[in-house]
Amino acid sequence: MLRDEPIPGEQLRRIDEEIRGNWPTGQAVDFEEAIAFHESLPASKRFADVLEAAEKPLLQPRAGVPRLDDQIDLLEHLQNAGQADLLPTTIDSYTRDNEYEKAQQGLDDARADGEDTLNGFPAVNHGVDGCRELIEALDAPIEVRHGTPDARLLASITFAGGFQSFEGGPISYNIPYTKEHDLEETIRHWQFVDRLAGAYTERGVRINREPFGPLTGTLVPPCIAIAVMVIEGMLAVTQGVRSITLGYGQVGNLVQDVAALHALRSLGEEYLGDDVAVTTVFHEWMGGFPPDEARANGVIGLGGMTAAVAQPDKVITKSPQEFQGVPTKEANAAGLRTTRQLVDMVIEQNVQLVGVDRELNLIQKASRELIEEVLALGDGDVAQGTLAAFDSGALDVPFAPSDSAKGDVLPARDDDGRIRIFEFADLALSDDVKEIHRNRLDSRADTEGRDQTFRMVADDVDAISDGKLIGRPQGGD
Amino acid sequence: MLRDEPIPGEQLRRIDEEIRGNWPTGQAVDFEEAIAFHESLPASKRFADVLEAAEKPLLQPRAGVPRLDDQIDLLEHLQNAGQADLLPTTIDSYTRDNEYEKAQQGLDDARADGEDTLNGFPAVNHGVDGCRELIEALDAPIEVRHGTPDARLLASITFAGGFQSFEGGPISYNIPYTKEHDLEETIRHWQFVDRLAGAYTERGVRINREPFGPLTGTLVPPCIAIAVMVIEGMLAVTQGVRSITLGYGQVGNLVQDVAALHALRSLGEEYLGDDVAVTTVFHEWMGGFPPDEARANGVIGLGGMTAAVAQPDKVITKSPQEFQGVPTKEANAAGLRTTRQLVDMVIEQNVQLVGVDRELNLIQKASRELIEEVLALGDGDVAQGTLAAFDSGALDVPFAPSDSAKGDVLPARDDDGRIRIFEFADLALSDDVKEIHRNRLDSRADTEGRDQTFRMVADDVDAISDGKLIGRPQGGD
Amino acid sequence: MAKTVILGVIGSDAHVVGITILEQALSAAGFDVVNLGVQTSQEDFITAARDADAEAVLISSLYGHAEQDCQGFRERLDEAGLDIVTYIGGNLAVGQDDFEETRRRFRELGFDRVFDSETDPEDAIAALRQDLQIATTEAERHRVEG
Amino acid sequence: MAKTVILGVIGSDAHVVGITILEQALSAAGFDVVNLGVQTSQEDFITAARDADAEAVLISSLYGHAEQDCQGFRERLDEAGLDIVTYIGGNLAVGQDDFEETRRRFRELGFDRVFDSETDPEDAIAALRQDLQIATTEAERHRVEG
Repeated sequence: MLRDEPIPGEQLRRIDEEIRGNWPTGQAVDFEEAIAFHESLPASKRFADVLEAAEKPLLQPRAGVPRLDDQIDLLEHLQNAGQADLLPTTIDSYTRDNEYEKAQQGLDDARADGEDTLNGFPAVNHGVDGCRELIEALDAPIEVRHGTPDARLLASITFAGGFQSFEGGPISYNIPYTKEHDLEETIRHWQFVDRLAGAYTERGVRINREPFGPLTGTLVPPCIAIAVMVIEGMLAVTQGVRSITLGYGQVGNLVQDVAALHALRSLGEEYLGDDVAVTTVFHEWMGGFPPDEARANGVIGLGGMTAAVAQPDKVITKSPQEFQGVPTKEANAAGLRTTRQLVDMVIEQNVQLVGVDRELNLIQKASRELIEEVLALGDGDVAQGTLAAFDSGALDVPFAPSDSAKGDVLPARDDDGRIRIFEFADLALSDDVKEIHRNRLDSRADTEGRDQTFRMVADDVDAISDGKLIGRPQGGD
Repeated sequence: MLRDEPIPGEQLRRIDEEIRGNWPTGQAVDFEEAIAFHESLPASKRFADVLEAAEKPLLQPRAGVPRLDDQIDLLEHLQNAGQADLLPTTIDSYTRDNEYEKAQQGLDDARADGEDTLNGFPAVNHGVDGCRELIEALDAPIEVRHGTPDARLLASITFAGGFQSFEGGPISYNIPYTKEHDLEETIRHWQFVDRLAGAYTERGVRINREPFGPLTGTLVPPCIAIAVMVIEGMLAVTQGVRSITLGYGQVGNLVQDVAALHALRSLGEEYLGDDVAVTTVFHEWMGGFPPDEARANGVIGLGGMTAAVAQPDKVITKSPQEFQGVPTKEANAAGLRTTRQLVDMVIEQNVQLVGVDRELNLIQKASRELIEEVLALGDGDVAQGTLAAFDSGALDVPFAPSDSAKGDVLPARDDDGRIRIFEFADLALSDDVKEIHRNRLDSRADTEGRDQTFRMVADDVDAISDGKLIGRPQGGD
Repeated sequence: MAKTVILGVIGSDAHVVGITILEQALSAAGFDVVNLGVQTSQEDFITAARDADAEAVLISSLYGHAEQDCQGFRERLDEAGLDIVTYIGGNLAVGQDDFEETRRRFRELGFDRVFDSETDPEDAIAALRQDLQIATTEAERHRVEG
Repeated sequence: MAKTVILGVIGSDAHVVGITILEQALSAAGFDVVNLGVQTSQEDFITAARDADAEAVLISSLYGHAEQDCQGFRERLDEAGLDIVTYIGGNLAVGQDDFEETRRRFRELGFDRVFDSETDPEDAIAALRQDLQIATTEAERHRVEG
């Protein structure tokens, strides 16, 4: 039975050998030699150290193209023209589905005629040496960002390849991303990834792990995102991870975003313990963007502003071309610089917002209720508790395509634009918390002269891309 | 002797005839016929009514090109693609210097070969009919924006031409703009402009008047800007103006900007009386912009954010191409939309900042001291008091090129980035106020480990274009 | 007794928001809902409709390829002997065609009702009540029309 | 006795910030300052220097046309019999040339010292004290060097 316990060394080695047999490049991984490679890297490329020592939020974009030379060019541009503090390598979709053969075909095509049919960097196919070439070519630390439910081979190769940070987790890379992956199996796969990161950590190479905070990116109530982050953090710590960056996606209400980032940090520190370095990452708006670069810059501006007030350890930036999909490298760098300008202008102002404490208390209380219910359902075992909670709907993620989550919870914005829960379904929240959410949504309904309705939810999903925060009824309705 | 008294009707007519003789198009002005034209305009073009009835900040760009057809195209673009609520017509530099002959040459050149040697719309040369064609072509109300110390002929023609809003004032269009214009003479000239606006107002055509709040655009302490605004407002009210929009230029510190806009509104209402409709306009950052559109969008984003929190009646927007001078119409529209997105996302959040009240009290106290000193120096006559105050330095504007102001006051940012006064010279502020400013600058000096020095002032002037708010010593120094 | 309706996003479309809101609205309105979720094939819809003895199939599509995904669906339902109400809604064509033209094409494919992406859940519910001959309370009728 | 220095922005340049800060710094350092402000001609500088019996003329230029604006200035000072220290500072050339080359050109035009736009007011003051042989207190010397 799945338990939240460290994978024994022998089992780790057995799984490792097995999964490295899944694709030829897996054979090149040698743990001892990999440790030596990591030790040869300069301090400026030690991801966890750079992130944890930062005095103000570090900026990081998303970026991945199939060819190694192109990826180096792209990251150099983001490092130089974009002044990114931390760099990404975003993995392609075939690799996320463990279809290394298709990824290889895409990489071969890209090498042959320069056409990019892959939407990211197929790190497994590039293998350990390809990864190391990338790590060596850039000055800043680089993180693997992907969306892979079973990321065991990807982790094995990229860790050996010199990457020291790895995004994802068993809930956050399953529930929002896929329909049919079994949650129990995904937890097992991530226990392996985390145990491998733990093995490096024990040898002095602290691999930073970053659960994916935005989840479905669509009006996720902060308490749900925070509960998932803390749970994934606990699972990782069990396997020996000691540097964890908990994530959170901007909802667009300044007070709620600041409160949520503070709650995320304090609950993370509380639940993950003193021997773990807990940092936070703030994702600029992950929902739909306006189909207009000028308006998109407004959304990015609010993201930079929020980061300056909340002061997370890291910010994942968006580009003004977000609406059309993958941005040009120039637009990607522009998003970084717009964010930088706002953060640098505002951070020294020590802006304090009225109402953060009250919202912080509400978010903390609700998050804690969810986390404690998970622990209770598992009789103290967070892995078992997670399965039971998602099965019963005690823990749920709105708009999740996965069969492993009920997906019955529905959010809506209140009259100030804060995300509240419109439909609780079986979510394990107390009547106290529920009443506050209902009252806040009632206030909005009063303002709009309509009942609380499902239409609010739909209107809110599109509101920011339509140029507003709250999906108010339009004149014509 | 110059007094703050209404220009008698006969004198008004005499001056009017005289100045209309300065250039042929002046002859076409007929007051009664002009009243009839204004009465024929739809409610949507009545500037004062539209502005005063607005429920959220209205957005207005700057824009002016020499030819009428081009100006119509430009404003249509800003109205449609930029969704501007209010439109501008920015006047060329020759007209500002009353050099109508040179303006005519520039207009002829523009008509002949399409080359724009003029940097704005020469409204005097276009005459009453040209102005009316412009007013009729657009849906939104249009304001005359210029920078003309002696704007009597410009006002005469543009008022008759259907414009219902006119920027400027005797201090704000002299002290920051010119070196040698005599302040007393400029006040006389603006008494005429205001009296003419008053004459229209008495006939039911309320001409909106807008003193130019940003002054030199360079770290102007809010109390100085507010004092100048209130004084120009008082001078205008004496002449019969009943719709006044007081201006303020963003300094970049959110708390100080919000507090200053609130102080501006409340002191305006207090000093200008109950029968005057007082509104406020917030100018996005008027200092040096970063030489990079992405960073410029960050500066504009902070402007939109500030507008959403402070909720002035109007916002004058900047474009991402600000650094390079006059923007393309596309960039101008982009600045409008970036601002709009931020205002619309944030305004419903009812963001409240800690510390606004304290800053508001400080700004109000200092502004009131300056205004009261002006009134005292003039024995209750604000015109005489203004002359005496600028002569003695009791009222002063930092970085003013004009010989009519001492220009001895120097500002610097404090440790939170708020503008304080580093060098008071003869500014009529109490020891209480001075001590607060000095203490706040001391805190900054402590933080930076340097004495309060002139270098801070120079560093602060360049800081935003260099990507920060406060000009801190750099590592190399 | 509550009527059963089948809900799903057809083809390889993964847009989950609309169908999630619709599921909740239908449940709240008293229907038994079988939500097949995203990336659902024609086979899955037919199997679910038969197994659940459903009275209606509601198909959502937001990625612009609905016409291909729905080719032959009515015929397969008929082959399976399922005389059942079918609705489709969403962004049904790539680019912004005239919606009346889109509606006509999907009516030809055999759908009883065709909705655009701006449709309220309440509109779909009202249509179902009419087509399945379910009585509406006064209060509900008021809300639906509001 | 306090030494008198003339200050101004030459040509049609209207950049007032630098000279304003410099004026304040010079006054605070004990100089008598005649600030001619922006848009000052060569004639105005010479007249003011003669009328005030000044010991130095400090010219600022930030708009890139200083070389044209300063042609013949040293010669006119000599014609007027003014044996006086002259400094120039600011953005002295359009585009970013090598500053040493710019310095050389302005030295050839007869300026005693040439400063770039990054110069601290304190640097100019230290230079004046040296060139005009004014004693500096220990404390001030420390500050200037700091």
